[in-house]
Amino acid sequence: MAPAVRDLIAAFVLLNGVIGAVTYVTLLERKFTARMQSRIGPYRVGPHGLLQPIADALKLMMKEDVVPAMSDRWVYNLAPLAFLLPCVLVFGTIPFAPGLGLADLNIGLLFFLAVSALEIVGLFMGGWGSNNKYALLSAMRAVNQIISYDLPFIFAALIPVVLSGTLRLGGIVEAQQGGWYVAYPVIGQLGFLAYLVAMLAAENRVPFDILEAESELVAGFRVEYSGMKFALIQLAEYAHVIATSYLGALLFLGGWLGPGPGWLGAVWFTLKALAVFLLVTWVRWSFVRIRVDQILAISWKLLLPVTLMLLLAAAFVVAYQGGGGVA
Amino acid sequence: MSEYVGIAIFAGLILAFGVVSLAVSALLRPSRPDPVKLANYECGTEPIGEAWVQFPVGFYVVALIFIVFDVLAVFVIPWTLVLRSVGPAAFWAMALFIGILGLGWAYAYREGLLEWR
Amino acid sequence: MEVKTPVPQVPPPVWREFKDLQEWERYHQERPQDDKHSTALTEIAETVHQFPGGWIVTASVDKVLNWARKSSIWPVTFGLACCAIEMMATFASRFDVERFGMVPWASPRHADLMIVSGTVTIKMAPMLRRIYGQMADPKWVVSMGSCANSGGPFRHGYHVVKGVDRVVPVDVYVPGCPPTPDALMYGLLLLQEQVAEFHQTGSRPRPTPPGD
Amino acid sequence: MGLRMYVLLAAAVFAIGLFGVTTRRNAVGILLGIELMLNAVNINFVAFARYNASVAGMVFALFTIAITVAEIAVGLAIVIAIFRVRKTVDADHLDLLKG
Amino acid sequence: MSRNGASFWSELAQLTTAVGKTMGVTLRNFLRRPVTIHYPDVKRVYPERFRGVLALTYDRETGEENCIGCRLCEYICPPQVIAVEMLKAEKRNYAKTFTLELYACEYCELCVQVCPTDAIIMLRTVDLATADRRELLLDKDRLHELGLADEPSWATGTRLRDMQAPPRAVKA
Amino acid sequence: MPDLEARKVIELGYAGNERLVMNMGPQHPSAHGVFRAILTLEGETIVAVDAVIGYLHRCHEKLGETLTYVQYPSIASKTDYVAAMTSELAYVLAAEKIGQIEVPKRAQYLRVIAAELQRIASHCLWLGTWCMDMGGALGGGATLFLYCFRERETLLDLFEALTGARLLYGFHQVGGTRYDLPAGWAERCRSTVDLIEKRIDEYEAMLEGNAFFLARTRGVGVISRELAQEVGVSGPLIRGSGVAYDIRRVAPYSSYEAFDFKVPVETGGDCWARYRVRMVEFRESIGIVRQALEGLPPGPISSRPGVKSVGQVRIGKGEAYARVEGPRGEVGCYLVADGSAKPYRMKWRGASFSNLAVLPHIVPGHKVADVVAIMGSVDPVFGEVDR
Amino acid sequence: MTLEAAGFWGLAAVLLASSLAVVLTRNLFHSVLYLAVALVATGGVFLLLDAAFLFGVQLLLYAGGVVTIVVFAIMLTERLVGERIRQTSRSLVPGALLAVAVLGSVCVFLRRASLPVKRPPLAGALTAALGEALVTRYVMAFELLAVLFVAALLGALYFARTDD
Amino acid sequence: MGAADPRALVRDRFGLDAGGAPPRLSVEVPLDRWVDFARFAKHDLGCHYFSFLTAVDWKEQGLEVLYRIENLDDHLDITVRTKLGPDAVRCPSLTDVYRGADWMERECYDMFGITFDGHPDLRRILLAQDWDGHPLRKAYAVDTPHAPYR
Ligand code: SF4
Ligand code: SF4
Ligand code: SF4
Repeated sequence: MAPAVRDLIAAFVLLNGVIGAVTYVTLLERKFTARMQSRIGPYRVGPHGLLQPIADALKLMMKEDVVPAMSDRWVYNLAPLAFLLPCVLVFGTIPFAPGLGLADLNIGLLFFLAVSALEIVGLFMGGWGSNNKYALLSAMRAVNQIISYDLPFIFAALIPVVLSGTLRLGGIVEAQQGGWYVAYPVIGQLGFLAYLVAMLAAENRVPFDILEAESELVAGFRVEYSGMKFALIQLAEYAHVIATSYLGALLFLGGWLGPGPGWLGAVWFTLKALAVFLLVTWVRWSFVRIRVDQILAISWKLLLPVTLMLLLAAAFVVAYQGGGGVA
Repeated sequence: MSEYVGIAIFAGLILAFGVVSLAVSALLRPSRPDPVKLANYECGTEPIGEAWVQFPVGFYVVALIFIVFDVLAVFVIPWTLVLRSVGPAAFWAMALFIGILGLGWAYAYREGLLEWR
Repeated sequence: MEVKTPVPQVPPPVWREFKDLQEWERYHQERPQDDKHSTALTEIAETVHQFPGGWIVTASVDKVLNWARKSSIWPVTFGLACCAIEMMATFASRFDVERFGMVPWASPRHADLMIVSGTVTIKMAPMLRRIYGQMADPKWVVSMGSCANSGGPFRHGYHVVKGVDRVVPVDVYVPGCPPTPDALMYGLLLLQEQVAEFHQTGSRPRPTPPGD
Repeated sequence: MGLRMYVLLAAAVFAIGLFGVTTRRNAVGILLGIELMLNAVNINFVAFARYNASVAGMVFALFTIAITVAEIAVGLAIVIAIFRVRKTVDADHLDLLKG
Repeated sequence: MSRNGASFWSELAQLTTAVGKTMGVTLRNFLRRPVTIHYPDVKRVYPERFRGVLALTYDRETGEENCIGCRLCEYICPPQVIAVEMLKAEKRNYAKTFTLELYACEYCELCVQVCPTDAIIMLRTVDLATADRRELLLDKDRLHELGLADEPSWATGTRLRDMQAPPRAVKA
Repeated sequence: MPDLEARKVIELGYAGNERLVMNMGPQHPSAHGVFRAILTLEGETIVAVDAVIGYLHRCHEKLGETLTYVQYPSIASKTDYVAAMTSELAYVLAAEKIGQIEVPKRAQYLRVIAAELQRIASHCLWLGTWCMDMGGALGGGATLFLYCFRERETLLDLFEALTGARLLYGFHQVGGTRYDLPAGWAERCRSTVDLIEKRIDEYEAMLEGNAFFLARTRGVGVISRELAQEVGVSGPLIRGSGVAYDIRRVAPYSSYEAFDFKVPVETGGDCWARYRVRMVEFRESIGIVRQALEGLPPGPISSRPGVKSVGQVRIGKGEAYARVEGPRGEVGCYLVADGSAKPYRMKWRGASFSNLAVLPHIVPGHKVADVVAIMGSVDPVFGEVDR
Repeated sequence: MTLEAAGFWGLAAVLLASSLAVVLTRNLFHSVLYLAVALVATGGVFLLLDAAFLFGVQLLLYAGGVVTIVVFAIMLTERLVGERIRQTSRSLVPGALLAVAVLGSVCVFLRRASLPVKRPPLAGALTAALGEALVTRYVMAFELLAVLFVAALLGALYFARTDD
Repeated sequence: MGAADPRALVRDRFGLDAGGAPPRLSVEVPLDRWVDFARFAKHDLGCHYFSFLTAVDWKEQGLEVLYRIENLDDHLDITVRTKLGPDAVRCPSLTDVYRGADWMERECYDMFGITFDGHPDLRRILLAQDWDGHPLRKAYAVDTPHAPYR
């Protein structure tokens, strides 16, 4: 079973990569926002705060795990896992460079979207299991929001598929040889924009973070979670954000395409994903949150029709010109 | 099919990671529960009433509209792949489909069902 | 100038004349044993310790764990009075305790540290205790400002608890009214030092509150 | 691993769903049972389509999946509507016709 | 989101500019230097008049304690944290005991203001956090020691009273 | 919960869904201290709110009767601890009114400078915390919060240079002020307010055109003109409701009549109106500070100099109500003196107390998310609410 | 054992267990969670049948959509606490009998029928083929489906309207 | 609105002499006209603004309740006071006239133990519901201990 062994090794490496990336991306975000806020950010734990994420993780491991007496024990305890699984699993289909990835599935994008949808179950479980008003309310809101933004997200993500004619993520990148899709006149830019907005919302980031909505719901659906479970939830959330950043970079920014030798591809890809991530972070730390009804209004009344129109426009171009790429 | 073996292994590893880290933390962490700690957090007061109560129907309405458009998405996906081979016919078929659903959307819009309540 | 330098006794012997300090002392002696490790880990540590050279392992592991604890002390955002404003200033850009790895969290479940910043009133004390109770172990308390230390300017008032150490065990007292952010940070660094030497200082006073 | 096994599996799921439908008292619970049954049907569709290599079967399966979803949505909406009138979702008390 | 088209677009345009503006502001601040003081390495410079921990002083010439145990500070202190016992002597009086419950002091500087001999002053430091609350009970020795160890701030009783008094020139 | 039993609150006549009783506070990120609101929800809509206060009741009024006129001002600052200068001033003014004590011109100007700087600092804090409430500690709100605090620090540095303390000053005393300006302070102050004026533009750029922000504040928490008057709200709240009521204008104290400033009035009565009022006040305050620095007369800073007055002040018999326009509104001190060194009765009319009392009237009908916006726009300080 | 067999038995076990749990659990919310597991397992079965696309659809539509609306429906109709969430079951025995009867008859049928064991190879990519079929051969059905959906949407909205 | 001479109006209606100079009046009304006067002041004098309500404990002479209302348009403020008499703790409530009286009266009840008849929700506002005594009474020492924290 040689291929299985290869898969095992690949999966192991990938998992560790994801975990490492998440820990350090949190540090990056903290540093970045700190700078934006005229601060320094983590600095004294290790040189320039480099060991901060490790300390945080270790400490969270050593925190007591509180299971509220009134909670629905099994649901409560399993929720972090149910949340973690889909959020990290989506990495499985992302090719980081030609041939460098766990599995470049035929239905890659669909897999990504479908598995992301499972995240909702984890949310429900966390919110419901805690038997906490804030948690429940927040989980309900979050689910509401996620499903509302899933659609624009899907449609925006499908624009490159229309242009390239394949669901395979590797194929989408290859189709961008001629030019990144973000450079595609009008459709590309608007699509990317819509993707970003939908991504912000689907990831529950400010200004769409009613899930967390600290000022109202204290800490959202994870109010009651402490210790390692809390860490897992955070990990999952960040993992998903990063995965979505990767996807964005892949769909619109040409994935691993870039100057230089082939092995630079993964680096390019990561840089692009980081750029997307930082862009999102930048937005996150610049805006105030909007209210739940406004959030839904934006999705249903603006984003959904716009993305559908863009999709149709792209389809129109493709159907009549049969062409992809720029010009 | 065989690609999915990798995915399955990955999924297993993720779960294993979750379980193992929880186990390790179970080893490291103290555990001293007491009734106050196990009570639900509610800003420092005793919880009033039940958390599990009925929710307004607005949530359901949104989910309903979502599901219809989710179906649309499901049909759009295979369609995106055949635009080149089938050509304009594919485009118009889907345009019509979206148009019909769009009518529903417009109705919901007009009726104010897209407003959150 | 030449002056005869005094040799102060710290704490001064007169502390016995002060009722609340005596109470403090009482709490301090009734401290329970180390409450930070899981029993399993303690047992393992005991076993490892038996082996020749095992102490190196336990000591270094302890060091690492304490380092992690100390480097990531998350305070719960819990402001009571004027001191809370200075606490916020401490979290803000100019002083930025995030440099030490402290991130304020809203839910006590995620937090390790409660900075009692302000006057604890009799109406608030049960709430405070509850919030403290709901924090996951290990947890620490910093008493910030005169009010939290002893009731401060209001200690003669009928509705003020004379020191938060009557409600929850306190690890560090920061004097001031309000303590400047620098003073608070000094206190937080002191706390970090304490945390780093956990085996020695792991036990703290834990008052049994007179009814809840 | 022939088609038979898949059909058997589907049948088992179907039977379980049927059991749920008949025994559940709660209307939502009944819908869950129906959901299981439909799911079993979908398995059958896909399995047959696959063993006959027919795209038509797959398309059919796709259609049924979609329609199932619509059915559930409407079913739940009806349950909710009934609930709003009758304040119960107990199937024993759901004889709407009596008003 | 309004229903009619024109205002929809204008709103959209407004939103876009607002997004741009907001992100511009954060970007501008991103490029500014952080205002953070690297606390344990660099200490903030306290101003002259900083009100810090209290201390007792010695006379610069004679090396004698300044405090005459007059108990004025005890009377004025709002939370009543000072307790002084006077020791009567021939030439001048001394404070026999002088305790200050720093854990209840509100740093109002009133005691400094009333002290006739500038004996009690404030220091330009507050780094006195401790794990032992008893340490915050300062007795005479400790107050003297603190006074020698740290830099005093500007205010003394005489200076404060002088500042409040009308300038001589105007009075004349 | 005894608090709940006798509950009788203003409720909307909602019918239908089941209700959820949700608790906000006392430890709540947006409780602005220690406030507890018991919200009754229907879905996300609030149908009733019961405000529980008193978690910070520090017995100010009782202590005021046991402390002398010299001692109390430093504790007075702890009522409204975000704007310590104003509450001190109110107390001192009341005492001066009873004793008919003249205050030198310079001291009056110093009081004005202090009060206006304090208003800027307090509004900075308000803007920061409000945005934090609305934007989440993990979002843009936090960014703005930190910006506001950054600017506030510069002001606190000024105060620190002036009085030696950052937050609670004890700057005023009966008959004048305790501290005079240190050397170079005026220049520093000028440059600081210049800087802040520039930064306010930045905040506005971040908020003003922002549709999210508008959507969250426009039409939210409307206080009608009548309600505002009946409940007795003051400060930016009443001015946001269309009443041009500013004590600096209506009943000038401390030579406010000599300054030229606008009293901003908005008619919306909603969060947005209050925001606008405060933003204008920022600028007006800066203008007043400039004028006061310009016209600062020389002379003594206290009419009761010397050692004796420092120890004790006697102001004779009588009663007086002195009010001051604080950042949050009318801060009043009602003093009854019986000729001894201590007041016989002292009553704080906290601006926040009256302002907060409007909350149960305006919150029902809003969404949960609006509560924090409304709370923030009311800007209560709980030291002053509970006293 | 081949990979497929292993997958099949594993998935079948999960599917059957979770299906049973769906109908037997007393707590309705837990039922839904088990249903989610069952649905995902069904998706896995699709995967075994080389219908990767349908696997995606299953996850997207069922696990993401159906579970959500079912949970919402429960939240809407149940207090989810105390007595009412505990589902008592009625007519257990007849139900079981009926189920066993159905299963038995299918088994009998299956013994008789001759079903293919070998899978014919699939020509080309399934997803694309599906898409092509949708917009060419079955275009009428496809459009009708849209109409059906609008009708369903409107009907459901009508039932679940907020104003009563 | 506004009366040219509020003092005259007060004298006409109530036969009371208002103290103070016109922008700042002070009236002492008998207890039974307490609410009447508030109504009169609100409707006829235009004093819509409710500033505060409090009480003073004059030891043997009993409690005195006072409130201050204002006419913002015409700059008129009136302090209205009434003596409850020795050991009397009942006073009519103003909540029907001024909504702002709600919390103020609750506070007054809390601090002085004055029962406001007609108040819709008279319970302690600052102190806990089970508190003993009314702190601002002169008989209540400032450092009265209270269980369990003392
Ligand atoms: S110590 Fe001083 S600043 Fe702190 S809460 Fe007490 S009075 Fe306020
Ligand atoms: S500073 Fe104030 S509180 Fe402190 S000892 Fe001096 S007078 Fe007392
Ligand atoms: S310190 Fe000053 S005021 Fe106090 S007793 Fe000594 S001399 Fe008197």
